[in-house]
Amino acid sequence: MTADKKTLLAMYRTMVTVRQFETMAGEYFAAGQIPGFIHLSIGQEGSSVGVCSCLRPDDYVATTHRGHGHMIAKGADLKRMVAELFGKATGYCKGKGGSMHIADFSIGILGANGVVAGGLPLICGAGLSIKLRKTDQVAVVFFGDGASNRGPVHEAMNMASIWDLPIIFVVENNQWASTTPQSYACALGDLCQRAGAYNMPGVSVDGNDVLAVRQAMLEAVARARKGEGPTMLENKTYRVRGHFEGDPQKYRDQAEVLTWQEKNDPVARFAQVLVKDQLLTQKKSKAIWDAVNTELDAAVQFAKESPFPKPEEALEGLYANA
Amino acid sequence: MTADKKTLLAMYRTMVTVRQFETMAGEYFAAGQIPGFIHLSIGQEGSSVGVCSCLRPDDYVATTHRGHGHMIAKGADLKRMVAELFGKATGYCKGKGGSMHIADFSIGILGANGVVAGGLPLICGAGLSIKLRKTDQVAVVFFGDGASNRGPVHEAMNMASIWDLPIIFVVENNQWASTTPQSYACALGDLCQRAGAYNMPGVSVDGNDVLAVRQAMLEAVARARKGEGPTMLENKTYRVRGHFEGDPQKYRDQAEVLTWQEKNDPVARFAQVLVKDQLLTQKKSKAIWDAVNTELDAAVQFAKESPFPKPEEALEGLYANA
Amino acid sequence: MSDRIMSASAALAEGLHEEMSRDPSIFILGEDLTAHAGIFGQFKGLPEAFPGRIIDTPISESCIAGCGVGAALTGMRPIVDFHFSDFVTCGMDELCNQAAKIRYMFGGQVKLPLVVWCPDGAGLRAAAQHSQSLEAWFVHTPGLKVVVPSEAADVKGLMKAAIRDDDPVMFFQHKRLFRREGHVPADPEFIIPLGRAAVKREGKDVSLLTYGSGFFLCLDAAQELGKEGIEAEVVDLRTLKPLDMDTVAASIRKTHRAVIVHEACLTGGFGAELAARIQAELFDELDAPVLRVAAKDVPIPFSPPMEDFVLPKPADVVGAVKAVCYR
Amino acid sequence: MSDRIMSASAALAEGLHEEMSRDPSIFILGEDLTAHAGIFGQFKGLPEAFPGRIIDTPISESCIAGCGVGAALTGMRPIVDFHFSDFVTCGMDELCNQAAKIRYMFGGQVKLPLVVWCPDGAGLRAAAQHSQSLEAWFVHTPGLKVVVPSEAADVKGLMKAAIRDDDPVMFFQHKRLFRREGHVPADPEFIIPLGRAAVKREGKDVSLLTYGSGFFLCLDAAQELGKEGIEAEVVDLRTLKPLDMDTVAASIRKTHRAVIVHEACLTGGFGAELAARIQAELFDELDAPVLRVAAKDVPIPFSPPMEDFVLPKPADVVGAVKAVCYR
Ligand SMILES: Cc1ncc(C[n+]2csc(CCOP(=O)(O)OP(=O)(O)O)c2C)c(N)n1
Ligand SMILES: Cc1ncc(C[n+]2csc(CCOP(=O)(O)OP(=O)(O)O)c2C)c(N)n1
Ligand SMILES: [Mg+2]
Ligand SMILES: [Mg+2]
Repeated sequence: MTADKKTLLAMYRTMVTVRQFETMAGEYFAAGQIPGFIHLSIGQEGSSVGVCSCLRPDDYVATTHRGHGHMIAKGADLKRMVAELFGKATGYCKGKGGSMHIADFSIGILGANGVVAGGLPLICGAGLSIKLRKTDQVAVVFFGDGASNRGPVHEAMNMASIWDLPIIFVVENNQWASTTPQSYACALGDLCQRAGAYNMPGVSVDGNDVLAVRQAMLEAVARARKGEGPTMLENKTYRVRGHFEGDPQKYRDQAEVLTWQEKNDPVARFAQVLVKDQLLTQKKSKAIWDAVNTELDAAVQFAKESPFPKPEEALEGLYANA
Repeated sequence: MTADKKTLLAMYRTMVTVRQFETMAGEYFAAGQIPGFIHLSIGQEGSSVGVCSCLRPDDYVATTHRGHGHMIAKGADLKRMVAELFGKATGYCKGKGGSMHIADFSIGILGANGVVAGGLPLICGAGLSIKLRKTDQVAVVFFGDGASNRGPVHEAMNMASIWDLPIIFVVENNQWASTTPQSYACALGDLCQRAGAYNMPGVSVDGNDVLAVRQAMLEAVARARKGEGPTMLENKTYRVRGHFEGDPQKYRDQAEVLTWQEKNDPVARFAQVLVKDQLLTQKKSKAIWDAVNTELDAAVQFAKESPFPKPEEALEGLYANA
Repeated sequence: MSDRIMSASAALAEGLHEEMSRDPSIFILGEDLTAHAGIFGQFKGLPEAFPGRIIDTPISESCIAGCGVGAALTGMRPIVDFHFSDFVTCGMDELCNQAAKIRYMFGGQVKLPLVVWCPDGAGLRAAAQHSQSLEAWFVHTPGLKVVVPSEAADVKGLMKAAIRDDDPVMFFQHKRLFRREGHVPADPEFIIPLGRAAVKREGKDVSLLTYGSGFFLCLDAAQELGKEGIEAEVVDLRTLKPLDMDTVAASIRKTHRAVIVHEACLTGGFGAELAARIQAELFDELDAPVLRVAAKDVPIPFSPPMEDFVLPKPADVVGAVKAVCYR
Repeated sequence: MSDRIMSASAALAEGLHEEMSRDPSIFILGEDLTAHAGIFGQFKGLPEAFPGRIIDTPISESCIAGCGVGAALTGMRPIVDFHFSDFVTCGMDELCNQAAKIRYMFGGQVKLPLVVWCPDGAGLRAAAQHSQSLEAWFVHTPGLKVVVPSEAADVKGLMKAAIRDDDPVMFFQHKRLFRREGHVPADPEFIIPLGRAAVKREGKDVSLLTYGSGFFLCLDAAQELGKEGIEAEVVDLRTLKPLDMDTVAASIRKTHRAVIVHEACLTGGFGAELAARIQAELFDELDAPVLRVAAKDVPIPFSPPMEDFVLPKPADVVGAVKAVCYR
């Protein structure tokens, strides 16, 4: 076991929180209460929670268009997240960002990104900043299998490697990039093989096994904190929902989706492990789900009751020195 | 031997032509008769000639800011090249391009490029075009060790690999990217290791051994023509001149340069091989150099006697359908 | 042949279908094209009709654009789909340093028949990185042509012209207008030549010069103004480069007043270029300054009340018209 | 304190030296910086003075720009060197979709103190891909500030202001002007606030509105015109965004005539925005149309006779002034 009971139960609770947050978001989107479009990470909780369970509040994370889970796992406030999704003035970004653009710089979340792979060059800057400031922080960037084929990924991994930056490149290979299968867009079986092109350690793990993710991440973080340089971590997982809510998904067989949902659910799998190791009981588990739901209801309530921003607020906050 | 006597002697003559063309260009630049800035490929003739000796006139080549050698080896007309360097109306580009922007589409030269790695996305298009038109042409892109760290290289090699495009990615690792050593900018010893990231064959050869380059290239071209996909070829060589003519070169020890010049000159090395195999004599060699010089003198004469473009010609040729 | 009513999206697909049937060298390259006939369904029917000629790519905008350039240089007539116009930033070098300059740099040796299809515009609550209108960048890049259709018929007629053109064409089509229907001629040779504006509503009091989504704002505003006895002439520019200055000038010689309307943000937008040219070339014709109506100078915010506030509205056009008419 | 005569390049290095000594969070990132103190020698003395704070990168413009963004978000004040302004195309997403939008998108949570140094301009026979002036793209990108100094003192004073500014600033410095000398105040607190234009030559007959290399064309033209009894006022804008419209307006209220001069190509250049604003805001003050003098709308050709023909010259400014004065 890579953690004490308290940590493990906290991780479980966080996974449940991510799952329920995404489920809630899907429902409110379907109900027309969340504008724009949203991308859910249901089925990928092993990655977000396994990775972030190894981080300190002062460590940095850059995330993606599918970033709700990463944010929650890094400690973001549910109320302000839901409020942002609803476009309310009390949201993280005062309603300016929405689902694809949430950040919380107070806990090192450098932001979601609407540009695929947009976080990688940026995380290099965070890593360089850490090195120049001589702290022992680490910087983590999440990106997808689809993102991994964009040029900035290459530039960022190369730069991180020649400078031994304290960065962990976490590619969440959920098999799909929108309508495009990972196997079509790239000729590699394991994306961690890309690490070799930068003389960087690369590891592929079962991303739906939160403890496997955590184990690999702990080693990567240790390396980074010691100044030994970056690591690439591939979490093999699956995108259970459509690319965006409302995706017709003509491109894949729902049977494939169901198998993953039923046979390889990271939350359920972790629950089984905890139960087996007698760290969790059905009763305790239910209590956790109930507590999470209660917390989420409160967040949704907060968002609903919050006002929309005033139209003119659109003109605020563009420049720090106006 | 990878070629008959005729071919080998033709290759030798081409190497001499590149060497003398570059020497001439350096002299006229120093004399202020070539405007702008130029980048010479002296010492890299093994790569340009070894590679292009395997190509047909209808094969495509995309080259770089250091592209004179590639152009000549692919069969470009010396008169029009010199005229372009001089900025004359009779040049390949009517004086609009200069050293960094020469092309000859009639023999498949898709152009030099002032943007480092600019040729790679473009060559993917040529490769895709070949595939769609179902011909057995191949497309070759030259790029440098410095260029290899740019994002578009990653995108292009990935795309070429998933589609099995008939492309040969020729990286000329001449140890330096402007003032930056290859060993600083990338953590790999052999750049051909990058090929692994795309499940693409990658070969590193002594780029100053023109026959080794040709041998590796022949195999890559054969694969490509058969539709078996792209290959990455690393030609290890050395940039004997400064990055550009006039480069103060404070960043390197001239002893390093001299060793390469004296102990590892690709033209001299090939001459020795040919002499050893009794395909060449001192006398025959001198005749070749003399013939090349005469041809070059004529080209320079042509350029000198050619008129500058009229100023208003600057407004011509922007749009095909004006 | 009689017109049909169809959506801008259907008009696009029909135009592409006709051209691709006519010319086998045309193909479409981009992300997620085959599964749903483009992420907006804009290529409906094409993946089935032209197998192998609608090509899905990895997420690699630089290389997608570069593939368009390389294919255009070697005998093909590629159309590249940029997914969202916002991502032209990821292929900017291939578009502006390569596609735009290659023919000229190389002394006119080659043609580069490339169409870059960019779905643009705001109003979908898609926030700052999925809502931009960036045509002005390309108007400022010699070597590129720039087309921004508004109505369904324009989409079809201009796409066919763009495909047949031998130069790189940036083609911006507004995401919010895909479903908007309009009359489209049935004639398969119906083509709208690049560089021709259209006077789509006659009027004597003021010229509304616009393109893309701005056109519909102008129509609504003209309606409003009509009630108050102000007859606005609506000129749909359709092509920004080459620009049909003759049609613009003719309208202004009649109305002596002009308001320019576009969705791109105000500062440095295309309206600036047009206003600068009008006042320089038609100074003595103008009875009032040329005013611009455009989005406010901020990134597009997510929350509906703010996004609506930032985007230009018919009322803004009405206001600007009154400002130029009542003096 | 008395002025010193120094080159624009030396003024830049001095300004950077002063700021870097003052604030340890400032560093410079880019290609080929340490070997020759920048490829133009523009950072003379800095690599020795600030070891480890002048950082050489691989050729990776996207990541260089992105590093600037990420470092600025995490407590540093980075300056990124773009090598040649032409290559902003390779970092366009990081500049325009990230740096420009991050603060706004995230509701003003952070500041992003980043200076992007771009050596630009033509005249070096460097041809189409190494000669551009692209400031207009960034003027049209909300969230970025845009500075284009002309004289040595402006370079120093504006660089210091840009560094101390908490927003991303695009800083364009003309390659051909590095060696040009001028008076530079010795006061280490000499700073030119962003958004302040300077009237550098007084005149009553016409306002020459310019920036960067255009400033020197205007000085020469003003000389010429003086001989013919036309007194031109030369306004060096220095900062394009924020724009000092008050100084522009004051000058035009005096002269009632304006000519805008810049090296970037005409169509869609900054002159369009300025002309559009002037005629809108000062319509009744104008006795003549606002004319623009700029490079012709083609990529920069290599051959000297053609490059010289394409670029604006003092004679063009004189011609434009006469056109607006003799009516
Ligand atoms: C540069 C860029 N290109 C395209 C898109 C459109 N897009 C958004 S998400 C997506 C798929 C991303 O796939 P992946 O990286 O695997 O992440 P996942 O959605 O699977 O989490 C695409 C193509 C974008 N946002 N940015
Ligand atoms: C995108 C881009 N960045 C930077 C430059 C400036 N530059 C021109 S050549 C060069 C070095 C290239 O090194 P390499 O790729 O190894 O080619 P070599 O010069 O050694 O042949 C640089 C940095 C450029 N032209 N384009
Ligand atoms: Mg994916
Ligand atoms: Mg090199």
